[in-house]
Parts: sequence; structure tokens; C-alpha cells
Amino acid sequence: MFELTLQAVFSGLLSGAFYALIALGLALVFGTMKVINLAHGELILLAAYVAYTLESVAGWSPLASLPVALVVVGICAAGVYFLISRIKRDRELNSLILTFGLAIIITNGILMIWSADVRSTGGDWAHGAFVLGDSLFAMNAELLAAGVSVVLVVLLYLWLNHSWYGRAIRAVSSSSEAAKLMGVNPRQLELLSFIIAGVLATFAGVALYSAQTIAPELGHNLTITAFIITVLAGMGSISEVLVGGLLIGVIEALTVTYFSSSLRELSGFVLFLAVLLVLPSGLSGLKMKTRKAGPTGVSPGSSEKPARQKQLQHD
Amino acid sequence: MTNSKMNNRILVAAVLITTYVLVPLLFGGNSYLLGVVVSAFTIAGIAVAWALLGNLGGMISFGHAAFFGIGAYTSSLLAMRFGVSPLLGLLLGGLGAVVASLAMLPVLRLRGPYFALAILAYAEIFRILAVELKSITGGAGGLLSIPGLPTVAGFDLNTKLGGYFTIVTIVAVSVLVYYLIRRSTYGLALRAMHDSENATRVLGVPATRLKALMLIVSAFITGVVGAFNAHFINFLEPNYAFAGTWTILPIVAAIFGGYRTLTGPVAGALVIYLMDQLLFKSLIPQGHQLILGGLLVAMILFAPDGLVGVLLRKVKGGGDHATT
Amino acid sequence: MLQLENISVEFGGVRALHDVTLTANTGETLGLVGPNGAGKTTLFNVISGVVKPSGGRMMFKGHAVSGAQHTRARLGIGRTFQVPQPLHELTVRENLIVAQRFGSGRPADPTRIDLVLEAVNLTKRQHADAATELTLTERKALEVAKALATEPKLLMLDEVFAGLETHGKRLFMESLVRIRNQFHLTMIVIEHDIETIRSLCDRVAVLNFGELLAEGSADDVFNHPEVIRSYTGESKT
Amino acid sequence: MFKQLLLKATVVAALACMSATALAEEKTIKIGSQVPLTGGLARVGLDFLEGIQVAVKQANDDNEGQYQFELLTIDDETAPAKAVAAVEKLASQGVVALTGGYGSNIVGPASGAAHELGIPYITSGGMAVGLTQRGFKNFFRLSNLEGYSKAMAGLAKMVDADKVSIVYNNVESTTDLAEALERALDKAGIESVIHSYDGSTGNFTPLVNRIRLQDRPDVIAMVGYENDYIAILRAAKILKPDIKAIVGGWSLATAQMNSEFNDVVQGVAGTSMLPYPVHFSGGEAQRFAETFTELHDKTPDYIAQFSYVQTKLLIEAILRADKAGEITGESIAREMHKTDSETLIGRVTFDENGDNPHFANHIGQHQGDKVELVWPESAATAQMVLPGRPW
Repeated sequence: MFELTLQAVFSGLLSGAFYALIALGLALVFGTMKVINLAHGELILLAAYVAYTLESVAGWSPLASLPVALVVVGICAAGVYFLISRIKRDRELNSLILTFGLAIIITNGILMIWSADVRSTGGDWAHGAFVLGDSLFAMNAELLAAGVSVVLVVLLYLWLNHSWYGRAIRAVSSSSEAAKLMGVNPRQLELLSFIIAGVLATFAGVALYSAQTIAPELGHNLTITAFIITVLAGMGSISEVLVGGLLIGVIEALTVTYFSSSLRELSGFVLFLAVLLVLPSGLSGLKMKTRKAGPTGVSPGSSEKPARQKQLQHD
Repeated sequence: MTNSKMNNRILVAAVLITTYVLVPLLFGGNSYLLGVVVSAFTIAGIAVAWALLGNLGGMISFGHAAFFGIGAYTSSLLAMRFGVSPLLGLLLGGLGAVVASLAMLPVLRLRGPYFALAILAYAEIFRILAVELKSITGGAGGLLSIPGLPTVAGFDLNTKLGGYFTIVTIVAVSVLVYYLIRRSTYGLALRAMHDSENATRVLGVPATRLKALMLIVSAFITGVVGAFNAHFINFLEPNYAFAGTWTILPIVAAIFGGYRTLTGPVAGALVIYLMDQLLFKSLIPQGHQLILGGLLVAMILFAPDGLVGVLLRKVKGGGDHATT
Repeated sequence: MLQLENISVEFGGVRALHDVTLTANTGETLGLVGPNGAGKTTLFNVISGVVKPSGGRMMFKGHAVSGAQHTRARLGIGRTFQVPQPLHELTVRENLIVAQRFGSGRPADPTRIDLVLEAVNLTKRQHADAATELTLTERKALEVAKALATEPKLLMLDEVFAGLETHGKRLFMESLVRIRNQFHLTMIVIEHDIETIRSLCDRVAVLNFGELLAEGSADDVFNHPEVIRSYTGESKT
Repeated sequence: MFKQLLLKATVVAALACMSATALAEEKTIKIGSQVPLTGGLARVGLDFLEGIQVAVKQANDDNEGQYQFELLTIDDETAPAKAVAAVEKLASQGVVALTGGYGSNIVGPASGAAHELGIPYITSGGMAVGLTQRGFKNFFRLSNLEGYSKAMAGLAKMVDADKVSIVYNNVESTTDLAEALERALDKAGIESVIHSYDGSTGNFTPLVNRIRLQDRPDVIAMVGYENDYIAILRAAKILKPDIKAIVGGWSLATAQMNSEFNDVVQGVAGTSMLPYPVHFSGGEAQRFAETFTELHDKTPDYIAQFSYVQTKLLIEAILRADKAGEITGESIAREMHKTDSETLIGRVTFDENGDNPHFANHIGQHQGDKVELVWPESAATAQMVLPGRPW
């Protein structure tokens, strides 16, 4: 029994870290511009397919394909921002529908280019076994993905809090006036955060390709997972994204181990709703909306209005 | 003013005659084409419900599949287990969806994207439950040979043509309800709430209660449409009943037609679905939804008011959402 | 009509109102003065339910009042906002229809609305779009009209005269007096201009740093040493 | 004079005969086929169609000059509503019978619509038990879940397992097969534990570990789709549960899996009618393979084989119906019910519900670059390699 739980928690933590990697880009963009990019999952998938193409055509290992994927996905991410920046009114909702449309386009584009077949890396190392004290098991790729995720979370956190650009981005997220005072052009910063989101998506995509199998319709699930975790973390708070991801991962693994594998998704959604309703500002809310956690958490109760007026929304 | 009212009357009459007389006369014989038209109107029904919630309630939903599926299952199970007449089942299906929407009331206080995706979560949860609660729903196996619509006054509704008249009527009534709500004082208050929610509250408008009302109405319409579809296709299965298509297509349709207008969603649904089935499908056999995505993006960027919105502004400078 | 007992409000540790006890008697017009940030508008927010007080209680027509914002209008508490908030997407008349229907809880009543339109002389502009087509004076008029349409017993005016040129201001004041007498209103008026206060109000209360500084007839109050001291910093008068 | 008359008469008669034959020759018969060419089942759908085309071509070659069979095909997009629309369109184009349909949730409504229109419908792509419990007289099915579950249970018995863990995707068809397998194992006196998972599952380590530590089975049976199989097998390769064999339902013991995921599927078993690479014996099988290669220049897999057989039987029934009188929905259905023939997939008859009681699938095992048939002995092309697992 104990061994069972131990392994469940272990693989839960691993997939959780990977979930965090999936969510990171979405969280960043939301923190900066209050825009939820519903095409985020599709960008991740795109990176995965780039890796697949390079492997099947040129025989490159997934890691080697990173630079190419970075360029492709980076450009796409910039494109997404370009379109969003063209929205005339009510950006918060219209961007939702816009990126929704983009998601449909990318999914079907992938379907047309790469067909519906299931793809996966042929690299032996990726699926090799990593055994810890002959009681904990994992795929090398899983470990690598988790490691990369943690590193990227830390880097992003440091960047947001200690680099000039990072602080500028946080300024934009609180108010674009503040940014203007800092003498930075908010549009530039929004573009920057979108490109960084693209970079994060690329890492997630390559990790996905080397650890699991990919198929065109996968993007939707990725986006949902990313959004769930972003909400769990408390919109826009970076360090909590990791915590949120791990939480989901472990809960899912335990659900599979002690209840049924087909209730795995359910546990995620229920947790998601519970947090939205009970803890509107996510995990960061537990720490009284601490501001040092990257861009200020925007609570779902009210998107524009200051926290104080939030109570007005429910009567 | 009265003149334009007159014109509107003529327009409405023309539309009704076309749908109830011309279309059946022209395509009545071609059960394939009629089938496609029925599917188009099914989407139109959901699109109207979705737009009602979006326009009056100011809430974008990504989970109308939930109401569609619940409506479908409620009516089908009542018909198969307890022999309830499918015609009555349509309304009960609507009620089922309303009950489901009551479970969603807590998320009403969420705004914008949060609400949209919270509703999506509900849809997913209902889907999973439909799979897991085997004893009630028949599980993943779904329900085969669901009874069709009955014969009313000597006219057999359990035919392509009967189905056509049923769904057209459902859609027409839904649009009427939408129209009546919008021109009532409730409609005024709801429209005002978009940009000045606080100001309306101070004037005594129970904002959240009105939103809840809109959610319930929207759920009811969608549930009825779902129930109709189940009795029309005579088949149900969780992944079909709660499929994302029941959310995606109506959104595309409503946005394309103009979700702030009354007739936009219906027009959008007909144009989009018929084009998709009769044109795009032959152009791109695999992945023709790509064009739909493209249309959605283009509309948001270049014509947020949608097709009807644009036409309106062409007709009478300054598209006011109040009429048509 | 209205009694406030030891009302306190805090925003994240910052004290906006402290222990304010104040009464507005039926039929009288109470002036509310004080330097900016003294807590005048916050007091209105408390009375109209926009802000929940952290302490104290409020009686209206003899009953303790608490609960949701939209229920206050039904009780007969009407207010204006310092920055006019017309209902978007609606015409002037539609603005008043909403206010009257939901504020009074009775079915729409055209005569009442015509009456209000007349009172603030917006009759000619009733079909204009409230959010986009009104001048500043008209916006202020509409702001008052909305509050009136809810059929209030207590009307709270938040600097409705600010920014109006002297002539328009006089006309507006006259129509207000007319309205007050026509609808037998109890009023609380936030105003900086002492002259306006003198001519409009029966009684004046002075707030400073969230505390009630003085209360009484305009003359007593404005000769009150502390009040003068608190105002010498301010050059508003 | 009289002679002349006689002559005339004979001539007239001759002419009459000739014209009669002239009328009789080149009778065109339309057959409809509703298959998924896009959407989730696109690939199997295509294989399926290719088999059908082979059967039609052969029929046209054999009946040169007398009958001309015309195949009308519509893509159902793997969507029930579209499938119904497709059937109606085909009916409006005057097809006498329908062959095709893949996926129970699509075959269900499609065959329902065909039943309404009185058009016979034959498939081998719909496994759901419910399909043959609707009392349709004009619905026919070549293969059924029992055929698959029998085979999988047969393998478990062959490696004399005491306990089997069944892992299945919780969508319709896979759920049905998993439950059928549970029944078959129970009948064979083998204990079984059953685990369902949802299609979006990417990481199977916890589930496989649960099986390894709690169930401790001799055989793991998987019922899902390609991506599930790969993910489960990879998790299993990590955890290395001590089992005798791991067997999968459909689309596991296929050429594609063997070539694309060779290392992952080594030693894994799955239902399959054909070995890979296919080596056909017997006239009919050879002819099928040749025609198939001629048409699609590649070697057929078992899916095409099914659709070929079902279409062949349908055409034979249509011909019999025509000989017996006129071609109607009823007459074709009547002749179908009389069917009793040895085919590529074994003996075929149809019971009153249109099900084929003789159907039993085979089990193939990935061995190196080959898929060898290992069960039943009658069909076996090689010995089962034990333990049958990729680790």
C-alpha cells in the first residue's frame, strides 16, 4: 500500500511539474494583459509537431529541434499578439473568441499537414527507465520535462522580479499608466510577454513530444489544463503556477490509484470550480494576495475593478 | 418610425412564409437537403440561446453543450423508461437543462473569461457523469433507437418534414421570447448593466438576479433544442450529447451573424452551417472547420457587429441593437 | 427619517469614517461639508449600500437597514454620483424608465417619468442617447432625474453644482428647490460652496478626516473655530 | 407458303430471343457505402473502403456484360448526424443496399435510417451488442464483440493464466468489448479485474503500477486505441510487471504498429485476421490480395478483408435476388438470411438478428518485423513467444 502511494505521489509530482510548464505561458500572458490565449495549447502542440517533423525527416533528436521550434512557435505567438492588438473594443472577451478561432485554425491546420495518425519520438533514451531505490519508477523524458519546468519557473520568476523588463511588465499588468510613467511602451511589453509565452510553449511542446504521444485534437485539452492551473495558482501569479500544477498532478495520480482512472479528469475540474468559488484569487489568495509573486493576481470576482469593490459583484 | 415598423412587419411575414411554405415546397422531397437544413436550424436554436445570454446577460459561455446534452438525456430517458411523449419531453428536456443551470448559479458572480471557462468545466463534468452513471444513462454505450416525435393532428412529426417544422417553430418561438425580453424594462436594465452595472444597482436593479434569469432562459431553450435533436437522430451517447461542436458552431454562427442583434444568430447559423456542409466540405475534405475558425477571427477583427449588424448600419446609419 | 449611529469604515487599515453619528429629519435639507477626503462621499456610499460599514448601524424610517445595495432604492434612498453615471446604450427616457420601474418596484409609470423630465427640464432631450449625446449640465440633470425617478424619500446629492457656470448653476438650484417641495423630499447635499449651502440647507454637518467636526445651523457651524481652522488649509471657500 | 410462315415465325422468335438477351445484358445496380474518411476513424475508414472497392471490382469482372455494379460513397465525418444524412442521400440516389459503416455509435443511427428507408445494411465495423437487438430484418453484421473477446480469452487460456487485468478506454465500443471479454474470461474460469480510463490520459504509470502491485495478474488485456496502447506499454516497460503476456483489442497487431513502434510492441499480442507480411494461401485469398494490390498497390490488412467479405456476400445476395425475381430491399434481405458460405474470415451465416454466430477472430503476436498468428492453432503461423511482453 505504502509503495503504491509513494509511486503515485512521485509520478503525480512529475506530471504536475509538466502541467506547470504547460500553464506557464498562459499565466504570464494573462498576468500581463488580462488576455486568455485559448490557442496556447495549440502552440504547444505545434512545437511538438515541429520536433516530430525534424525527427522523422532529418533524424534530429527532439532536443536538437528546440531552436527551430522556438523560431516557428515564437513567430506564431507574435502573430497571435498582432491579431489581438487589432481588436477594437472589449478586448477581454473578444480576445477570448479570437484566440478560440485561432485554436480551431491551428488544430485543423495540423490535421491537414500531419494527418490524424498518432506520433511519438523513437528515441530510446527518452523512454528509458529511471529507477530510484527500485521502488520509484519514471521515464527519463518525464524527469527531464519536470526538471526543465522547475528551472523555467525559477528563471521566469527571477526575470519578472529582478530584470528591468520584468518589472516593467509587472507595471503594465497593474496599469498601463504606470508603465507610461516608467517610460515604456505597453504594446512592446505585451508583445514581449507573448513571445516569451511562445518560448515556454515550445519547451512544453518538445517535452510533450518526447514523453507522450501526440495527436491533432490534443491542443484543446492542453489549453484547458493550462487554464485550470492558472486559475488554481491565482491569475497571473508565476511561482504559484508550479504549486498549482503539482497539486493537480498529485490529486490526479491519487484518484487513479485509489478510485478510478476515468475519474482523473473529473477531479481536476471539480478542484478547479471549488477554487474559483471558494478561493477566488487562487493559491496566491492564501498568502493574502502577496504582490511579490510576479504580476499581481487578478481575482475572477472582478476583472477591472479594484479588489475592494469586488463584493459589489455578488448580492 | 412607423414606416420602419411597417417594413419590419413585412420582413417578418416574408421570412415566416419562406421558412414555413417555400422551403418545404422546394426541398420537401429531398430528405438529404432537408436533413442538412434541420441540422442548421438546430445550431440556430442554440445560437439564439447563446446570444441571449451574451447580449442580455453580458456573459460569454463556452459550455452550452452542457444544456444541450442534459436536455437530450432528460427527454430521451423519460421517453424510453417512462414512455413520456417526446413532444412533452421537449419541454421537460428544457426543464432538465434549467435544473442544471441552477447548479451553475454560483459561478454567475464570476466575470468574463472566468465564467466562460467555469461553464466549460461544468459541461465536461456532466459529460463524465453521463459516462460514469451507467445505471441511469446507459454509460458510454449510449441510447439506441430513441422514440421519435409523435403524430399530431394527423401530421406525422417523426419525418424529415415534421422534424423541420418542429425545429423551425422552436427557433421562431425562441427568437420571439428573446425579442419580448429585450423590449421589456428588464431588457433595458440588462442592456444598461453591460457598461454601468453599479449605476443600475444603485437604482434598485437586482443585477445578479436578472443575470440568473437570463442563464435559466438560455439553458431552457438549449435544452429543448437538445431534446429535439435526440428524438430526431434517435440516438444518444455522452461524447456526442456533450460534444464541443454544440458549443463551437453556435458561437461561430452567433458571432458571424452578429450576437448583439436579434436575427443575427439564426442567419449566421444557416449561412455558416450550409456553407460548411455544402461548400467547404467539398473544398477541404479533411479539416474544413479551418475556414470556420478563419471566419470567426475575421469577424471579430473587421466586423464585431456581425453580418446583420453590418447590414443594419448599411440600411439605417448607426446600427442600433434595439430592433431587428 | 435617517439616523446614523457610530458609523465607521475602514479600507485595508485606512480609516475613512470614524464613529460618525448623524441624523437627517424628515423634510429638512442637510448640508454635508468638509475638505476633500473628509469622508463625505464615503458616507453616501454607506447610506446607499455601495460600501459596508465596518462598525455602527443605520436606521431609516425607524427600521435598521442592512443588506444588498439594490434593496436601498426600494426603501426610498436615492443618490447621485459625483461623476454622473448615465446608463449606457439607453436614451434619457429609458434611463428613467429603468430607474422608476426598479427603484419603486411598481410597473412602469409614464406620467411620473414625464413629471421628472419636466422637473429637470430634459423633456426635449428625452430621446437623446444618455451616454453620448448630453452636455455636462444635462448629464448632471439626468443624474438627479434618475435618483428622482426611483421615487425616493431621501435624496442625496453629491456635488451636483460643481463645474457649472454661475447662470446654469442658479437655474439648476431653482429647479432643485422646486423638485424638493414638489416631492416633499428629505435631502442631504454634499457641497463645497458655502453660499449654495446657506441658501439651500436648513442644517449643516462638517466632516473632517472621517470624523464629525460640528453640526448645526449654517451660521453657527461656519463660525465654529475648529471648522474655520480646518478650512484655512483649504482654499475652496 | 407455310414454310415461309414457319421461317418468319422462327426468325421472329429468334429476334425476340435476341432482343430479350439484349434487354437482359448490362444491368446497372447501385450500391451505397457510408464510411468515415475524415474525423477520428478516418484511417480505418479508408482501409474499409479499399476492401469494398476490391469486392465491387471483382463482381464487375465476373459479371462482365450482364451486371454493372456502381459504388456510391459518402464520407460520414465520423459523426452520427452526418452518417444519417449520408444514408438518406445515397437512398435518394437509388442505391439498392448499403455496405460500410465503422464505429457502433455511427453504425447505430445510420443503419436505423437505412431501416426506415427499407434498405439492407451490412457492416463489420459496429460491435455494440445493442445493434443486433433492435429486431431489424435488414441489418447484417459479419463480426461481433464475442468474436474478439473469444480470441482474447483464448489467448489467456493458452498461456494458462489464472488472473487477467483488463484496462479499457471508457468510450462506447471499447467499453463493450472490455465487458464482453470479462464475460468470456468468466466462462473460461479465469478471474479478471477491470479498469477504465478516459481518452485524455497521457501518463499511465499510476494505473499500471496499481495493476502491478494490487492485481498481480498473469495477463494484461488492453482495449483502446493506438495512442493508449503505446502509452500503456511504455509505462509497463518502466514498471516491468511480471506477466506472461500482454494482449490488446483491435488495431494493435497491425502492420502500421509493427513498423512505426516496433520496439514498443515486441512480443505484444492483439486480435488480427492476418499475419504481417501477409502470405495468402487458397485461391480466393490470393485473388483478393492480387486485386487489392492491383487497385491500391499495397498489401491489404484485416480491416479491408472484412469489408471485402461483407460486400462480396451482399453482391452475391443481390444477384440471387435478381435471379429469383426482382431486386427489392425485402428480396435482398431474404437472400442475405440464406447466406452460408466459407469466406476469408471463416464460415458466415446470419441469425434472425443479422449477427454472424460463427465469427471468431485470431490473435497475432509482434515477433521482430512480423506479426505471426498464434491463436487458434488452426490458423497459427508460428508458436507464441513467451513471455509475450516488450521487457
